[in-house]
Amino acid sequence: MTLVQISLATGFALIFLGLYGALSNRNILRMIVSFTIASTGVNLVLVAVGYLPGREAPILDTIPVASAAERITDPVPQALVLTAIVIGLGVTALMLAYAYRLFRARGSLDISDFTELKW
Amino acid sequence: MNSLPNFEWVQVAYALLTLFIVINYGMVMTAVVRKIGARVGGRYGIPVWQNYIDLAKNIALRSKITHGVMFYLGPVFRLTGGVGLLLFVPTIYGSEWHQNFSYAGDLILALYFIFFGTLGMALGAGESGHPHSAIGVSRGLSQVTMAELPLALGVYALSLQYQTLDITEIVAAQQGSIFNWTVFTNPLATVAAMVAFVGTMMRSPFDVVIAPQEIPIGPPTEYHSSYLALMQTNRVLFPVAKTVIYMNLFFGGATSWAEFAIKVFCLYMVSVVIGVVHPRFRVEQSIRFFLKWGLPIGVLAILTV
Amino acid sequence: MVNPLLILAAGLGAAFLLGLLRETSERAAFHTTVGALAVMAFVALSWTVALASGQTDPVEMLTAGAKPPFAINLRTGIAEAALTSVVTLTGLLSAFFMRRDLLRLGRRAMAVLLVLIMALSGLIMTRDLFNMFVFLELIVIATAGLVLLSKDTRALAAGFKYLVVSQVISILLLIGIIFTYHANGSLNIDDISEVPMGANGASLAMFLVLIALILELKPFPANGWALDIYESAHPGFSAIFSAASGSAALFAVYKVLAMAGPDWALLAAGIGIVTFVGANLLALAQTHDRRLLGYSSVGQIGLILLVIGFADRLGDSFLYIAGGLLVSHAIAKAGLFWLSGMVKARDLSDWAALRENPVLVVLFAVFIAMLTGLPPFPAFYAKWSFVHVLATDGAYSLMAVFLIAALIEATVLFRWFGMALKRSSGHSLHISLTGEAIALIAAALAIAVSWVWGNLSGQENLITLVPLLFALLFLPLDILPARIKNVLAIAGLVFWFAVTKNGLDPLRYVFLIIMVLGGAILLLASFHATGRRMGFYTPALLMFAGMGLLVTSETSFQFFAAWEFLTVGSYFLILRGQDSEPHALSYITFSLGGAFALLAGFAIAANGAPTFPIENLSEVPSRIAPYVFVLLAAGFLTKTAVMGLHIWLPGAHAEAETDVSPMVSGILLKAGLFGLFVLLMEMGRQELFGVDLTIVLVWLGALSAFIGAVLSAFQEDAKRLLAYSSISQMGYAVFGLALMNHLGWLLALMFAINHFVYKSMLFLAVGGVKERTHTKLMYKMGGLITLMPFTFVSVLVGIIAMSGVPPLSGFGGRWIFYNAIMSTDLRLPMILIFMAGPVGFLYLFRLIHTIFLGQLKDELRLTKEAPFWILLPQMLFVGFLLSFAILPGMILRRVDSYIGTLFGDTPLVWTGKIVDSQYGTWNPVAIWGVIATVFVVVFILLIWMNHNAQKVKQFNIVFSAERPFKPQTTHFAWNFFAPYRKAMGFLETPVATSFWSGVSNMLHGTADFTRKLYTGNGQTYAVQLLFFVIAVYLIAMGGLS
Amino acid sequence: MTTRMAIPLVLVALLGTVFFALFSSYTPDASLNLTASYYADQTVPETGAQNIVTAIIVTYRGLDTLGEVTVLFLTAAIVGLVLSQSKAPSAHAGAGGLPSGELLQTGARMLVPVILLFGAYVFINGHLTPGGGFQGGAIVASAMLLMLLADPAERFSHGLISKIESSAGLTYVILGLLGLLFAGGFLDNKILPLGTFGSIFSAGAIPLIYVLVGLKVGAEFSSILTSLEETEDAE
Repeated sequence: MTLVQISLATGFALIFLGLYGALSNRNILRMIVSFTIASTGVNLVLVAVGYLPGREAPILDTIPVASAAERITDPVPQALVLTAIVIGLGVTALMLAYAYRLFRARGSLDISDFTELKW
Repeated sequence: MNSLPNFEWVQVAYALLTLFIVINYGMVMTAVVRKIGARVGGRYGIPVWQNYIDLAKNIALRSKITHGVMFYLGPVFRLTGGVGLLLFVPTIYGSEWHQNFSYAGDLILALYFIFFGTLGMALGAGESGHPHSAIGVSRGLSQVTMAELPLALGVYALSLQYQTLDITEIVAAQQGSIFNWTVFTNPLATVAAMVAFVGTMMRSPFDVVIAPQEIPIGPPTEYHSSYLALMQTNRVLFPVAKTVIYMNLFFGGATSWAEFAIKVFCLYMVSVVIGVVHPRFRVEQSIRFFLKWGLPIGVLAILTV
Repeated sequence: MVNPLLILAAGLGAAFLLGLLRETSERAAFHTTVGALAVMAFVALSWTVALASGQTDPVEMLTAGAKPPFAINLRTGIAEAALTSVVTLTGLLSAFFMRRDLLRLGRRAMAVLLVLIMALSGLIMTRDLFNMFVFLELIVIATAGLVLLSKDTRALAAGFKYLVVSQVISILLLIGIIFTYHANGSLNIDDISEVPMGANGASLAMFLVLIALILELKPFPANGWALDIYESAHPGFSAIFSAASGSAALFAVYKVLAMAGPDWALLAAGIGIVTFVGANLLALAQTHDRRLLGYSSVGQIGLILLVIGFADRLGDSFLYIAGGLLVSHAIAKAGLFWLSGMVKARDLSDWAALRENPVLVVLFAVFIAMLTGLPPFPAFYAKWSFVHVLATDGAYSLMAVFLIAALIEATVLFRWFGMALKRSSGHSLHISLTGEAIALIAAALAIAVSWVWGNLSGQENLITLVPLLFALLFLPLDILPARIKNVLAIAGLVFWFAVTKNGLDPLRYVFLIIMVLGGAILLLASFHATGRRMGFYTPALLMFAGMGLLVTSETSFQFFAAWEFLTVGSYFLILRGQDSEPHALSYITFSLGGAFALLAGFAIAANGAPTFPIENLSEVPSRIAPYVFVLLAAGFLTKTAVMGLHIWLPGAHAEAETDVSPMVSGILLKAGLFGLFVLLMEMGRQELFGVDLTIVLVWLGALSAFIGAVLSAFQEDAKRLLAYSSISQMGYAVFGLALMNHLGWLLALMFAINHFVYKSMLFLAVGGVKERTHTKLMYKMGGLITLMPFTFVSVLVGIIAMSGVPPLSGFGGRWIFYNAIMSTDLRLPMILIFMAGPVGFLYLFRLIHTIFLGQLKDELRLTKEAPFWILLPQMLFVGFLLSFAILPGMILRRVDSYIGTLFGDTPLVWTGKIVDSQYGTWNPVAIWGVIATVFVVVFILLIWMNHNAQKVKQFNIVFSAERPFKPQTTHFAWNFFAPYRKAMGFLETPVATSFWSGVSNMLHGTADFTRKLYTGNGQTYAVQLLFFVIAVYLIAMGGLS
Repeated sequence: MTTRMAIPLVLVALLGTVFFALFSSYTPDASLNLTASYYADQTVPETGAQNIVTAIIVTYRGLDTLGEVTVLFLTAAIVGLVLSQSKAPSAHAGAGGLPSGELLQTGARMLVPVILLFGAYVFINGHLTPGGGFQGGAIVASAMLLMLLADPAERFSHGLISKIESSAGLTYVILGLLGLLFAGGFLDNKILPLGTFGSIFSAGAIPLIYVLVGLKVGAEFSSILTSLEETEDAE
């Protein structure tokens, strides 16, 4: 199994773990944590897809510009993953804030306690 | 242009003559019929001129009241209905005198004009405010809705058969031999129509409408004096006029007053005979009766033409 | 033209700028926000206008000075510009609407709002897949923030559910994006190569991207979270959420779909139709206004998704159709949410509070009409074109499903409107001038876009139609007193008649007379109304406008539009009645159902032709002709209330106002008749499965004629009696038409005229009586003849005419009828007609007897004659009936000769005033002569014998040798035809009614059961979401193999 | 195992089949694809940045980054909004928290400046070495966190933070617009001279932007941190 496959597999595995956790835990905080796990997995998949076996990071301090195309890995996913990470962080923070408010409102962190809106 | 093409004033005279004859014929015939009925029942019965006496008495009656305009007009409608019906139908086939005003319309006119008197009468009686009048009307209308059905079907079959709605032509088609009569050429239609005939002659078993034996209910109740006189006149005129239609449509019409007298009498007797031997139907019973017998025959009639 | 990027820059810049303002100055912050939004809106609008008018071409905006795909690029075409305008405008107006709460929460909230609008615009314009993701996430976060604007604490939970769901979505989306990038070596949407569905990487990636984007559209059933937001969020925000976010997300889906290829389009279309149907069905069970609006939004977006799925088949018309639906949805939905902000309580019936302010009621009506796609709004054109395309593609089943769902939606919305107009609300209105102004602006925009879509339609522009404008003119005029408006209205009708009458064939001419001049005559009765009579004239004239246009219409489009006008107008009229809420609802439901049948019929007939002249119906290929015939006939028969489709009529006609009943009965029913005339004239006999459809019509007509009459005889309510008799009369007319011979048609026309006259007369008369006695129950009346002589006369003449007894005009009808059936080879249906005839006497006599004859009740002794203005038209009609009876030729001759040209025969010979058929004669004058003479003679005779009759009181009677106790017990009226009922009562069993109520119960039951799906648990929602994804995946893959 | 547990498991497993199909059908590219190779060749001449990823983040996909920054901005704003609404009045903040130890306090006093410096370094050199605005910003924020830990009662003025945040953001947008006006497009970095390859003042506006990003991110994180931290008082 190559490095790429390993990381891909790990990434997907993390996503499953995260999703399953998010869907099976009623505690809001646990759900949030599960989601962070899942998005970590997503990020892992992102970079893994960008990886080309046996190449280096796309920084041209040592690599001559001319031979860059042969030696660096795909820079795009790395750029994307940064954005993804930041966004994930934003959402997580937001969810935490919500969790806090919900707790203040109801004194409970059980998602199934917040079902006045239905049907 | 002249909207009444073949009209001469003499026709009025002719019409009046027809009217005169028919009324007197009716007066006597109905009396005779009642007498026969009495004799069958083992009673002596009334004198044949009884109707004239009643008429005179009613006209002469002093105490007269009215409940209002419609009440007043009711009998007028009634009699107009009878007379008009007579005048819209040729009485004697082939005779110059007794074609009346049949050119005004055809069979349809006659059929629908039958209701004219009924309607007016009902309205008049209605205004009397007498509940029994209303009950009588309610019964009468309920019954007539079904009673007329076989006639309508019969007539439809008939007009399909002769491809015309003109009474005179229909009569003409039946001339020659007795077997040209519709009763032989189209028995089904005739039977159907006769069912309706019996049903609408206001005789038992279909006379619950005027229910003569109980406390007299229905239109006659509130009427008296001249009103009643007019109605009596119509009582003798109307059945005859109606019978004339049947005679014309199904029994070859009449070429002379004699033939007229006989045929009308026989037809009239049909309902009488049935009447004396049958107990009375309640309205819903008679309706069901017409549905069960009149309708199928009529349907057969129009299908087999 | 400024660079559209400014929209994004302005939004962001302002958002950041807010932070620099002084803490205290929230007002300044608000003004900054609004200013920025205004700038954004202006830029967007200016581009829309420029692109629409062709002054500029679509523009590509590069960033970072590098070409795409290497740098993100954005595009502004007409679609982008238009959508951005929708988004920014919604944002701007909503900002004003939410002013108070924005100020309460401070500039952070305003910044969030700005970013939201910015992100929506960005989502619309960007051409980069990942950039799309970024904007989506911005939208998600901003939404989660703005949900907090609501004072409703439950909003918090809703926001969290939303976050949970969007987490799942973004996971799917990211995976999809990265693998798409891997497959295409580019993130630019334009580089996405078409992928067929399949289990390989590229197509799975495409699946993930698409499904993630589609999930943003809240597809049924994975949309509980969205509904919770709609229900709990601030209405101002819900407006954005529905109008702006929905539009943006839709466009995102469209952008990707356009690249992905046909397989996926089909998938989207499938999800779309399921969502449309499901959402509208579930909306049936809603009582909470905002949640209802939520369902409706979901439904509308599903519909547009369906259209997007059809994009390539629609070709050029795609933008027109999708845009029409979208803009209608956006404006109407935003408007409704804004209105809901002014209604205090949340139950549907609480919208009754709107009645405090007529303007708001009008706005409500406008938005509802816009949403249901009634003319002249864009959605109307869109639906029209869309159905036509479906029909051309032969996607009949889809068309049927679509129309049925649309019907359900309309029912839901109009039920709501009925509640608002008829129920009473405990809460008063939350008056806010800003809110009202904003809603007004929305309505103005609605008119504007209607104009645009009308111009683009390639048909005529409905909103510029004079009659429509005339009807709308009465909205501002509503402050005038009713009488002045009445004068105006009558003048308008007469004028319209004068200008349109030329060049019509006699048939249409007669109908024009009935519908327009007849209307003018009936409006005379409206002079009786005092005060302002708000909201009467616009609907009334809308209805008459529809009928006027109907008669003069040449293309199927004009016809259908006119049909919708008269339907809607009459609905509002009927709704004015006392207890008419449920009846008006069933009326509009059936009418719209019929209308949709027409639409389908026309669409199939047109078969792709842009404009379809009515007379081309005769050239419809025989393959489809029968189906067209059935559909159109069904539509028209719904209007004429043939048995089975009749259950709306009695209530609607009986509960309407005194002067409305004659309009909807005497005139409106003729519209259906006219339609049948046209249909049969053009299409003639059609055979389906070897059955001659005209024969089916004959049977239907006969059946209606008979059953209608019988049921009428059993009514206690005078107006219901008349209503049922209308069913019967229309049955006669349909019967005559379907005979497909000269005399049959003459008969039908005769019935059209007569029925108009005497039914209007009778309804007015009964209405007059009701005005005085304050009841419609006949057994509570009686003996009114002396108190209301004129009314009595008109009823008398009316029933004699109607029963067909000589000498009045009804007899002419009967006479023609007999001649007609003589010249056809149909036999059996006649039986029903023959039975129907005498039954007519039953209800007619009952009508006149129980009201005017019999005993006068004590409490009615002081009743006065009906008001003059109600009497006047009756007397006119009486005069007409009498003259028409003597001289039927004055109308019939022309029509007779015209019909002769259609059938190429002349069965009737008119010599002078005498009519001869090959079977018999009809000499009206002679009949009159004889009858009049005899009558007068006998009358004189009676007077001579009986001049001194003594007038006695009516109660002066004796029966069973007793004086009656009191009038109440003596008046024989209730259950008047008891014996008849004993015999024929079985005909009363409400077969049709129970059938239709069964259908509706079934739907409601399904809705009530299905919506339990939305447990309210955010986790469950997420599970449902995943389930949905899996299901779609399996179906898609299953579709492959 | 209840159904509540089972159903998600089944669903996730089914979703797993989708992912597995992706996984199994995935083959890493042998050479850079269209986009990547373009960046490899053109980054230096076009942007003059040594760190290609930075070039992509700040320039080629600058819009993303702007959005990214905005996400943080939004989050900060909303978190503030959410928590401000339910802030409990507390006599003097931090009273509830345990006093942090001497060691931590001294350590903080020593470390904070260094950390700040390091953060600054990271985002200033973003275009040359790994790292950049976001990383740097995060580091700066970590210094804040340290201070908060050291002294829970410590307060930063929200006003100042948001001023930094906003002005940085605003400048960012304005820079972008300048690019629109004077160079090839929105957020084009060539509004400034590219400078000599590999030196600090090179790569046009990239360093500048990254500084702004750094400041902004730092400010936003700190504001989030403080907002969250203040909720502690609310018990």
